[in-house]
Amino acid sequence: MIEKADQIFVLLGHWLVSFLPAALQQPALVLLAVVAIIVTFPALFAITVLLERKGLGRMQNRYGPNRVGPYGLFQPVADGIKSLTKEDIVPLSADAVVHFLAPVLLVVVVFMGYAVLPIGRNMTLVNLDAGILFFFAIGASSELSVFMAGWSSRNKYSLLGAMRAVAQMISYEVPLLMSSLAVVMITGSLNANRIVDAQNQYTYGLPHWYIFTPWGFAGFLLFAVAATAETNRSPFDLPEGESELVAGYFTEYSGFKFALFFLGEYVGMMGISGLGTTLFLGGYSAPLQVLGFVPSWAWFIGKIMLSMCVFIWVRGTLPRLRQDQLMNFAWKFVLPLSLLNLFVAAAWRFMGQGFLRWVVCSAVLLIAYVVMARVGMKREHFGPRSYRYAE
Amino acid sequence: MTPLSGYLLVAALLFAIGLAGALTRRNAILVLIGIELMLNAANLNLIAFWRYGPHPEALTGMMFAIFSIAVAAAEAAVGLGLVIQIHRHAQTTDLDAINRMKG
Amino acid sequence: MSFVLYILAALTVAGGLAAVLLKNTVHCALALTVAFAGLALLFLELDAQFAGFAQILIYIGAVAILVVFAILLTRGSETPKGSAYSHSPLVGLVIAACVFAVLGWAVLHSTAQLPPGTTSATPTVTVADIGNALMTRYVLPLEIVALLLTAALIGAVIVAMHEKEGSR
Amino acid sequence: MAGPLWLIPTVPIVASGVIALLKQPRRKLASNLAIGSMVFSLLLSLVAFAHVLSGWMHGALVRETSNFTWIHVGTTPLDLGWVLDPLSAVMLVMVTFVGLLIFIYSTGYMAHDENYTRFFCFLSLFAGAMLGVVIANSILLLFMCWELVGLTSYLLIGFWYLKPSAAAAAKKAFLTTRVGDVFFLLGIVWLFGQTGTLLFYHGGAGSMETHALTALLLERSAFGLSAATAIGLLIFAGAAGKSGQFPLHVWLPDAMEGPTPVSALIHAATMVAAGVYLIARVYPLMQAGMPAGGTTTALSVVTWVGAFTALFAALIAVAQNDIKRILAYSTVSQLGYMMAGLGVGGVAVGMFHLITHAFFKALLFMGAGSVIHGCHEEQDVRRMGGLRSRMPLTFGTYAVGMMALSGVPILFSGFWSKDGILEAAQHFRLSKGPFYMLVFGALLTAFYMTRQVSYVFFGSYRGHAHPHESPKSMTLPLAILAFFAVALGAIGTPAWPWFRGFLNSTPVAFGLSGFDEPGLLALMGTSTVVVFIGLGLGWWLYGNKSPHADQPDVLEAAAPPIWNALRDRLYIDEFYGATVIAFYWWWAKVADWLDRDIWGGAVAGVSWLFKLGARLNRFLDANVVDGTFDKGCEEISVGGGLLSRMQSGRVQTYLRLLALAVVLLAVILIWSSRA
Repeated sequence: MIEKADQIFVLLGHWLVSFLPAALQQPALVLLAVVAIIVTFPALFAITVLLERKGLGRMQNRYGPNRVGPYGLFQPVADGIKSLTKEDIVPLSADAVVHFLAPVLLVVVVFMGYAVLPIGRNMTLVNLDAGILFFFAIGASSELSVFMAGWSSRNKYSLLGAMRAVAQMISYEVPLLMSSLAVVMITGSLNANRIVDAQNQYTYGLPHWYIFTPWGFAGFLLFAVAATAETNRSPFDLPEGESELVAGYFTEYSGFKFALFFLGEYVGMMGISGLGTTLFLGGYSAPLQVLGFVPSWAWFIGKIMLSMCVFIWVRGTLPRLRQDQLMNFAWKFVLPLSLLNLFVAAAWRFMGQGFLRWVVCSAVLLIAYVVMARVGMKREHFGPRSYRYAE
Repeated sequence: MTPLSGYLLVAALLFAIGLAGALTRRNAILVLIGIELMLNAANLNLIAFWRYGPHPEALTGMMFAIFSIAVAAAEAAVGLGLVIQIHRHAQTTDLDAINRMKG
Repeated sequence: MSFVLYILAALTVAGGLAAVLLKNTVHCALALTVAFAGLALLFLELDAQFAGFAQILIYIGAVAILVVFAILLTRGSETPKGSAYSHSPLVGLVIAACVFAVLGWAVLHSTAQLPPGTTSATPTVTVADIGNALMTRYVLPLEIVALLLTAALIGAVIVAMHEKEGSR
Repeated sequence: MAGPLWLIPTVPIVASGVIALLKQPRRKLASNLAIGSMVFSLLLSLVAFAHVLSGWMHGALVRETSNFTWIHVGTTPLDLGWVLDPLSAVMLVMVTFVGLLIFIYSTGYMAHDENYTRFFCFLSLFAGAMLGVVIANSILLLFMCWELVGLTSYLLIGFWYLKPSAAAAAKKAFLTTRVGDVFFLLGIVWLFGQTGTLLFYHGGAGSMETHALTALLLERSAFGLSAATAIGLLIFAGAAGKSGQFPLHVWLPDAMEGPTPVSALIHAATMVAAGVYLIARVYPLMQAGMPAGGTTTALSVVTWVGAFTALFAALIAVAQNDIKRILAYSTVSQLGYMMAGLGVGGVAVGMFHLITHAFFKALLFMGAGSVIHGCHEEQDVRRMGGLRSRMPLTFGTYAVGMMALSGVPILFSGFWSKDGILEAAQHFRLSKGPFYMLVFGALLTAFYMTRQVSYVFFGSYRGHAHPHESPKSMTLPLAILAFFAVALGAIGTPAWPWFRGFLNSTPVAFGLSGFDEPGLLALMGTSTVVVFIGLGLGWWLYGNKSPHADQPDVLEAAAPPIWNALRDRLYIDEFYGATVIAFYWWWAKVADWLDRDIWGGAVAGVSWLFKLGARLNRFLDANVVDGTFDKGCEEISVGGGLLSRMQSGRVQTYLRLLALAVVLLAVILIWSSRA
């Protein structure tokens, strides 16, 4: 019974395609899965948006949306309708083609990322041997769409926003990769399923998630920071800092294209949290052995939503950084730490079983953290700002 | 025509296109783009030969391609850095205008 | 199967042509990414999964962005006033054509000697294999490439560094 | 345990490397790095020592080696390796411990020097090299570290290289030791040639093990010496150079130009002891083929040289006025004692004196440093005095060191170690000469130390500065060392000859039975008497009266010629100056003259001939060739002008030409391959 509940979607898919001729079954199955993904995550997106607006509202002592439907539950629907029916404005001087392609590319890319995430047991769309690499490769190309959006709309704010976004994404992609590399190194595979399997085992009913190791913990924190920056979330949301440049690279977007950007951003967030879940939080595995009866996909979704809540919470809490602080933080703190984390993970791997490696690894990481926080992140006092262009 | 020669032809065409770009464009960056294209054509050749060669398990061509990708990245970085520096210096990226050794 | 090859080839070549021919520099860069993507797909088509993804990650993720940055930093984004081509572009075109002629001729006339692609079975190369190869047989090249990358990194930084005013 | 031994020297060397990269202002970091590395080494050495100790407790001879092949020269492998045995273990602990104390001391002493970081860089480099010498199991590795030590000593003596005297002293030290090292190298090469291995201990195949030694004994060489003896003597020459034995001692007193911590560390405690250690290390070679109770040629040479140096240096020390020079000469003489001890009594005797001496001599030097520091860089003992009250801590510790050095009975370590040497010398078969020399040396030692102390600390102050006690970082090490200068005696008494037992890895038991050896008590009596005579004499002549700096010394008044001779260090330097250096100078002159007049003249003649030819040529040119030549030139320049059109400076033009060339090349190749 539990097995059934766990595999329900898989079985459902097989049952559905069983009506087709054998030749078409495999493609049809894939198609079904794709459709499922494309339906599920926007739905989650809607929920998240509502959650965010309400949650932020509460954090700021407001009600948040509460007019549409009971407790404003239908707010997302209203938003959807609005953005669909809104007039789509394209600036006269804009580069129409690129301006149109940008959001499309973003959404496509973002959804492609889900192809390799194990959403549940036997629920990976394509079980790629180099899955994690694929995810990063795809993620990297989302920078392009951001740039296209910013450049094509011929607007200083957009261009600045795009430039900021791209620079920030590039700088934080490195630590993102590095911190995930530790996991890949330990697992010895780039395959998402293998990584989850490696964590999907229990001693005394406690899971073997990587977050419960010193390097894993550090790696997860670094990953979280880098992911937040990668998705331009507050406190790293300079590219769309309202107070500085109206809405960053999608200033000139309206109507459905804007909605697409919005969608892209959130689905991207979910995707990257999915990756983080897969890498550090044991993917679809249950946090306790006794909870094994809950279907795996539920765990995965649950973990994603949890991390979304964390995103929202952070956004409601932290103030925005300054550009130079952002860059310094990336290159002088996050990157070195994640590099060190790699070495620590290697040490962990080769120090055999036993208590010693816990002490050593944690000690190294802690010391490094403290030292670099003290030395590297000293607050500098800047003279008057000097703006530089490549004249 | 075996698929291999098909790939080779594509590579050759790409190479020629890149070369044309490198030979005819005025903007230094575009020349670099052409060069990148040529490099990629070479990579395609390597991969194709690896795939259809007698010993794909030896991974030689594949490795060669991977290394050349890495090297290409370095090349792009340095090349563009140079272009930017030239632009600072000569206020232009027009290759016909940059024809003096002394600045 | 070669049908896919045709499509991908068409995509790649179209991208390349666009990258070379378009007037607006940024469009060229974007077209270049199309060409890169096509190439990556070709790699995948050739069962070179790792190489394909590496291609996407490095070329689209890094090089293309780098090019775009360079274009913006050199104010090249607006379409140039005069011709986009340097002096007497025809000569260059002719030469490129000659090169293609030679290459194509060579390919077509050596089809007999080339290993027949159809016979060789698809090699199953896992990333682990590549890793092993990198660490054992190709470890020296790996080291050298690492050194090169470091040097290039430093070099690029130094070259593009904004030298102090007054030292001009 | 022998495996990670290499860490002990490596860590300080790495530290020095890091320090070398530090900028001047990072002083604190530099010293901390150095000290930290030293602490690490100390801990590791203690671990090693404990390991050996436990092995000894279980009655096993601990000698663990870890060897590996460094490079192949042709087919012969050059092996390196390190050994852990009682000898190296003891030495390790001593070096690291004293070194650490001196490092800490230097943070106070060098606090105001602007080359602080450089100092610590050199210092820890030295420590690393020295530790390398200690653990070396391959004579090649030992030699490398040996030279490295020499280099650092050079650098540190010349640390204040702006002082010409310091620079000169550095050069002198380097060259003088080099003389010894040449012989040493010869010895190494010979040893390698004979035994075919560089390793000391290699499970029976090492050069210090019976198999090789018997072979060496059979091998005859010049003067009917066995190869073993000859090599031993060569190596001893090297040792003599490093640890300032008689003919080569001249550099050591001058080395006092370096900062005082350097003098304490390098030129009292560790480096100069390296020679002694080397002899101890190759002791099997030295005593190869020793008849029961007898001695060997090599050892007797060692003994004689040692004894003579001991007496000779002690004599000179009597008449010195520079506080550090006195100590330097006393060091030389003590080294002589060690050598003699090695020669007559075996490893344990010499090494024991080495260890104790390391402690109290370092103590004395640091005390002297503290005095100098307190008197604002005043070094002449006659301009001091009465510091007893002004710097009590320094005085107390210094007094302890002085009594240990002059061997005041029972309480102090110096007594026991020196006593061991004297006892051994008494039983020396060949002659009683060394024994008497050593005894007289002991008397002199007590005498000159008393003289110095009473000059410095008693009477009234005669200088112009305002002496003050030194900072904690300097006095604390003094106290620690003082403690050891007393305590170390306990491990070498005849009642409980722990040290000897440990080195020879034989069990020891506590018991007064050690004393009822015939003549031992009598000997102790004599040495006690001698010491007290020395002290009394010194006190009677110098005690508590404060002569003026310009008024002549008491002894000088008594016997001016002897005094002058002693004050001028028995004219050894002058002698060298008159012989060796003069010869080199003369030879340089000759070479210069040859160069200038003979070869120079020849060259000048040839060039003159050529000039002549050239004039002729020019005449022809001017009137015959030019007309036609110029025309040609014009033609060429026109052609060049045409060609230079192509160099438009346009990149793409070149690129195109390049591509075109490639195409043509390809076409040609294809064509040729078809035809």
